[in-house]
Amino acid sequence: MTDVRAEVAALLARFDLQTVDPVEFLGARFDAGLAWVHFPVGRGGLGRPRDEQQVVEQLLAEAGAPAPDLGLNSIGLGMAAPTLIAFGTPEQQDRYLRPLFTCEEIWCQLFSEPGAGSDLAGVATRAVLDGDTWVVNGQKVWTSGAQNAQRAILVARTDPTVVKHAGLSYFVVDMSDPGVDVRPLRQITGEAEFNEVFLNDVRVPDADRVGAVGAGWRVATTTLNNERVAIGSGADREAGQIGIVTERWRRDPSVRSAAEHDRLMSWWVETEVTRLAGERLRQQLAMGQPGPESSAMKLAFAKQAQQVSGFALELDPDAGLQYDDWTMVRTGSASFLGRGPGFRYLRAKGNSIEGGTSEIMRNVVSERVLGLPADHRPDKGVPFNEVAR
Amino acid sequence: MTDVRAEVAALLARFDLQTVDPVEFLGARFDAGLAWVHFPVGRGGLGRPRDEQQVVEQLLAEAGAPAPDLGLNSIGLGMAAPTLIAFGTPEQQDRYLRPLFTCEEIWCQLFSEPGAGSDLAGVATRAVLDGDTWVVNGQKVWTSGAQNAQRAILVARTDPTVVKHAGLSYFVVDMSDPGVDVRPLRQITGEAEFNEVFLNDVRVPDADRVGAVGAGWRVATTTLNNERVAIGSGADREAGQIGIVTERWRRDPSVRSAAEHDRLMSWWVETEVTRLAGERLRQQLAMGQPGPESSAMKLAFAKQAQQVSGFALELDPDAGLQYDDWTMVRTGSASFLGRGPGFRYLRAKGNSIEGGTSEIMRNVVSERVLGLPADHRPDKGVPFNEVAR
Amino acid sequence: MTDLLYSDVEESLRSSVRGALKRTVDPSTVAALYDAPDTDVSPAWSALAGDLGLAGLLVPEERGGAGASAREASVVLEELGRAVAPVPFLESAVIATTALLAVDARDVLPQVASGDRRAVLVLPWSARAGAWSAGEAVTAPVAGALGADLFLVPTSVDGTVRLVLHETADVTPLTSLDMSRPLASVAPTDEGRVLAEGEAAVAAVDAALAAGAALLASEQLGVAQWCLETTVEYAKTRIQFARPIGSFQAIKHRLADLYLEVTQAQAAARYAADTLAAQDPDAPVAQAVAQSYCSDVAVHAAEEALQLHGGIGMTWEHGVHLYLKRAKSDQLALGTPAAHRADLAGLVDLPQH
Amino acid sequence: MTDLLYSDVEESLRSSVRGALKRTVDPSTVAALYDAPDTDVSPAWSALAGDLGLAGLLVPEERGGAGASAREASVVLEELGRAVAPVPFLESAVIATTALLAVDARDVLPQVASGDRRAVLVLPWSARAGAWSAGEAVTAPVAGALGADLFLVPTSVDGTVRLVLHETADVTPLTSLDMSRPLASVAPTDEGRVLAEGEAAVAAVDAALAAGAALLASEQLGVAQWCLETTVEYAKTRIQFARPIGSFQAIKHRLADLYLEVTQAQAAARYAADTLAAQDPDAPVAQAVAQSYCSDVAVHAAEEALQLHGGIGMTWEHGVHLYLKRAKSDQLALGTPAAHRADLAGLVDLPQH
Repeated sequence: MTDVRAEVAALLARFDLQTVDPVEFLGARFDAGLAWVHFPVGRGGLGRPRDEQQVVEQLLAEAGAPAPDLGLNSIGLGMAAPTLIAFGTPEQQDRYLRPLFTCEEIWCQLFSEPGAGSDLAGVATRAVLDGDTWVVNGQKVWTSGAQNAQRAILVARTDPTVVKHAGLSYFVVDMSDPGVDVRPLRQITGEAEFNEVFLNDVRVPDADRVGAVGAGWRVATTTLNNERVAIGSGADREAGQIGIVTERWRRDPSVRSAAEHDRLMSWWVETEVTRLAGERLRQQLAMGQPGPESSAMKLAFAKQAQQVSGFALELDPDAGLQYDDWTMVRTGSASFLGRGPGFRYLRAKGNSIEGGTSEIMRNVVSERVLGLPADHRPDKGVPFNEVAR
Repeated sequence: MTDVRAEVAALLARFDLQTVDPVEFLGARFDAGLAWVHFPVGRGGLGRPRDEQQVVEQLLAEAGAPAPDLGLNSIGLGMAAPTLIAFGTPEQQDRYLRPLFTCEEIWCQLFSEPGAGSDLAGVATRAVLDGDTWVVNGQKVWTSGAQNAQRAILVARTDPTVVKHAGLSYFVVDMSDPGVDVRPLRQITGEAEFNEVFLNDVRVPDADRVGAVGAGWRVATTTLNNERVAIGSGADREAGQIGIVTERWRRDPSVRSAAEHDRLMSWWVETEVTRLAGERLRQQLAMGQPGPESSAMKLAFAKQAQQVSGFALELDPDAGLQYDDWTMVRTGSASFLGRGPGFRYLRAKGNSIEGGTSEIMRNVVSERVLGLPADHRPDKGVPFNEVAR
Repeated sequence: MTDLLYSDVEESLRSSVRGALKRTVDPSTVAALYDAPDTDVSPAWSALAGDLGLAGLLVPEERGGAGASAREASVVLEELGRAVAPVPFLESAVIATTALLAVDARDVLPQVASGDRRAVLVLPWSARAGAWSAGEAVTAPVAGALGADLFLVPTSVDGTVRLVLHETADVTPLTSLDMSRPLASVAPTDEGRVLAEGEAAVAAVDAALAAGAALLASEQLGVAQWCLETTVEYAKTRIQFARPIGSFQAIKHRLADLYLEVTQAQAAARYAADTLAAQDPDAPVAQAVAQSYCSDVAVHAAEEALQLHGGIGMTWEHGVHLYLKRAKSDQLALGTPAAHRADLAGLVDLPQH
Repeated sequence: MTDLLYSDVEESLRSSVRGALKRTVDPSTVAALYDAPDTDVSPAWSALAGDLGLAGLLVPEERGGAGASAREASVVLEELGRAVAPVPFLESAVIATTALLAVDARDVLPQVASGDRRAVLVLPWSARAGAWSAGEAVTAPVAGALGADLFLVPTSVDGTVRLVLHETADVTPLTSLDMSRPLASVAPTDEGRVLAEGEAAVAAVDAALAAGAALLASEQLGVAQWCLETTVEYAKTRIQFARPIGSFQAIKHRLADLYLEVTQAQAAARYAADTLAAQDPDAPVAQAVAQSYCSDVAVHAAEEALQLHGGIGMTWEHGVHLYLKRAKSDQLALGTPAAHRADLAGLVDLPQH
């Protein structure tokens, strides 16, 4: 039985970490099966239990080894890779996983559309087969990092005559296709962290379809479950927005007031119990798969980030009335705790929308955790092209 | 043109208020058209504008004249009377209004059923015509004052083969009918303020039907609109639960704490803005009819009564841990502000249920004030006897 | 109880203001201020101050104004809130004008009333009656200072407060959370002229801030109403899961709750305006109630508007962010809700200890 | 981070407790206590204290107990909360026992552990660690005093606190909001015996109250879980408008929010129990967090249960009122949420001023 510690040691022994090229090192790490130890041998893994990955990460971090850029390639590493390993063909896995892991190829996600936000299965972007190539037309939105991406995962409608969940397929798209038009989407913070992506006769070989024709919803669900887990990662006490407020409260008596004190303590308690609940959920899931319970955690994180960042402005009104910078800049990843208090307040508003709105999370909890009956869905059993939109 | 002031003066001149029998005085007041001045002449009114009633009430109160017992006969005075004047036959009005006003006949309401709470139109109590008499069978609940009542207003199903709203009719029931069985319904406070009423072959002459056969829903709606307005009556600043708390806070420094102070002030503000909003609504409606806007006021009153009465227990925990008396007693009317803090806390829980739950109030506001679409109703267009229950 | 409704005259004024704003302000103009703070928005103020004479709304006729009351001013502010209009009505025509009226500044009042000159009370925008301090050489962040030409500066010399009128000042723009109400730092550069001293100066400043707080509530009401109405309309037309999202009960109930809050805010704002107009002894209570309540309602309405618009609400191109920024800034302006509740506790004899 | 899950041993204990309660307590027995406080509920305590040995759960084996920890006690309390069980486990087997352990009262510990005698700490039920005062001749309202035969009374003589053990006392029943935890006034009638004096006495009382607060959170969790689960089941079966009310989205979303709260309360209660068991230095923070949070969650859960049951929830015959009364009383017991937040502020260095 392989010992991952020995594998890590062997990998590290081959390089001078002071001088090594990160791409070369990451390629070697992939080849050694230490990218994702629970993936199959030859596909970046060793077929080991998932929790051994933590050991690998820790040892490599301690050694100061180069790591993949989680900010730049979060979609690739967090969402595309597990989806490809679950549903991709051997050829797709061979072609895509290694450059994805070395970050030679950055990935983005083409799921949401202006008309398909919460109702993600309502995507209208069409893919029509022309010989052995799909021709894709439509408009996607909320695509972070599209301006840096070489590849995208796409959900498109391949059959509008069946019910909405059944007519979708899942593809890998080459972002250099001339039919791909990426436009920055400015947010209320002033930044453009996301993009709109217009797809005009984009051509996708059938070999880049992931999963069967019509199985796109099931494939996308795997992708999204990985997203929601990523959101609920561990944290120390007073992490996040509350830490910024408590640091200020301790440092600066001028912001203290009796009227705000009990509110501060209430938010402290809320944040702490959410941290504990997240930790408890991680302990429960340590051996298992992500489940709908994590949707409840996402609810809590969003609520606290929003309320506490708003409270922070009230603590220091003269600062809160000002803003750091409205200049439009394009960013490749989200920043929640950087910049000024106004930015944090505004950016936190997205926490209850992106990755599934809080309303959708409550539906998930009530139906899949509590077992309450589904609400009325007029499109149930109705072909997509006969449904009101 | 009649001057109501002169009419009141003439009425008062006929009696020695020190010695007069209340029933005799109220009968004379009815006959003088001063019961409800906006009712027709001969039916307790003078056909005058509704707002002149306030003048009458004020003059009579100043003179110390006997008044009808609003606690004992609230259903009769507040709900049955306006319904009879709107939908009753001349014979019904002649027979019922005068003894109702003098409180020689107390009324109660037989609307709600165990299976028809929020879904009030779902009543299952059946009325079947036998010659010129209806035979009524079923079970009603939440009937306050049934033990004291001579008459009841009843909604029963006369046709189960049509959609639920269309199959109802509205009746006046003689509570002395041997088929009427009144049983006290104990509440969480320990008291039995309401009753269950079992109807076993109760016989109601067709002459006591109010409105057409099948028009019961429309008639009942009139009754209920009058109930909701009655709930939102005027109040002074610091009236209700907040007044009990502020009185204590001012009197007793031992209950004060910085942590509770901002909460106290928040409730003070909430109560005050609700008072102002209620006053504004009354100014708007002074000439008009009660509308769905009053449902929003009911929401606010219930929320405040519940939160403030709960807060009151936290202010004085050693008192809050105790209760005044659990002995089961039957009462004829509601008491919200009397008795101890525990009673007030428990009784206030009913504020968001009785007279339409807060959930139903929110439906009313969203659909009838804001014009949002109705939710899915599987029983729409379906005969009552084919609907799942 | 005072009149909490709107008179025909008030409704007619509303209609004029709404019309003028429709012609001179649109969301894209307001949004442009974030990238280019010097975007020309003067047509709006010209239309209101000049054509409609609103600069002198609160100024008596004998001082060159319209001689109207806080009730009319509150209706103007509701409309300005609804449009997130970038005009200094609250700063100049309400707050500074109230101070000038308190000291009966006969020479400048006609100029201010005509709209020829714009006045500003030079205090941080977070100040409130009874809680401000005089005497900084540079004051920030001040609202309404950009473009002003009469600077009312509370100063303190040897413990005596003076209200000094300056005609020139270094005004440095600041980047504001709400660029439709741009903030600045202000340092007077001329010697100035004392308008009042001691108690009279303090009273003038307190009256100005109290009027501002009382009427800011109406601006907040306007913001909240726009957010509620816009969101209700969106919920009726936005389809997800083959239904308008406004048919989902959870959304309906939240909008019903928000309607209730807006209804309460409206009554509170009206009461604050009416008691201010009538110099009712209950005015300070009414102001504290209105500010503590309407501030939070406007923020809640804007936050719900953003959330229920979903992703589109997070975008620069949709107008809801302009309202969120105004609502949040207004919550901090002229005293936070908690500060007003603390004031209220003193007024209604509910001490903390 | 400590273990926030339940061990197999803990789950097995839960199952035994649940079984014993199922056999000996039902809602009608609990309801009967409101009309007849002397209703015989002794079978429940006999089953738990005697058959399962829970009276001595926290007592080391060498003192005649089971030698278990606060983690196991918390599981018992979850089940007691779920059943609103009228048994003095928290009062005698946790609070009084913790005090007796702190002073190592070797003679009476075996009697208490065996269930032969029941002990009570004679302080008002609202007391909390660091916030109680010794020395009243009559103490009220005291929980767990009815039926007790060992009275641990903190007294104060010339400023020195003593913990005195009395064996007889006048115990006068009080009418309680929660009759499943009957309160009384207590006046000792014998001379008593000093168990500890000065700092040791204060420390014993504080430890007892701290353990009570830490583990009350688990009782509150049990109450909240019963309310959530019962309401979810009701919502699945109660039909109005031809649909189960649990299919209405507004109700679904409220239950989802309540689920989240219960999940958070569970983590907080587990953490409080685990840190108490481990004598972790973070235990005081964990207790303050758990008490301030779980108190309100239990009340909220009971209030939502009542509201979503509609009229039936307001009736005496449905059990939900028993949980509401327990939840509200528990919120006031051993320190209110606001009091615990104030304590917490001191512990985590967030001063009020």
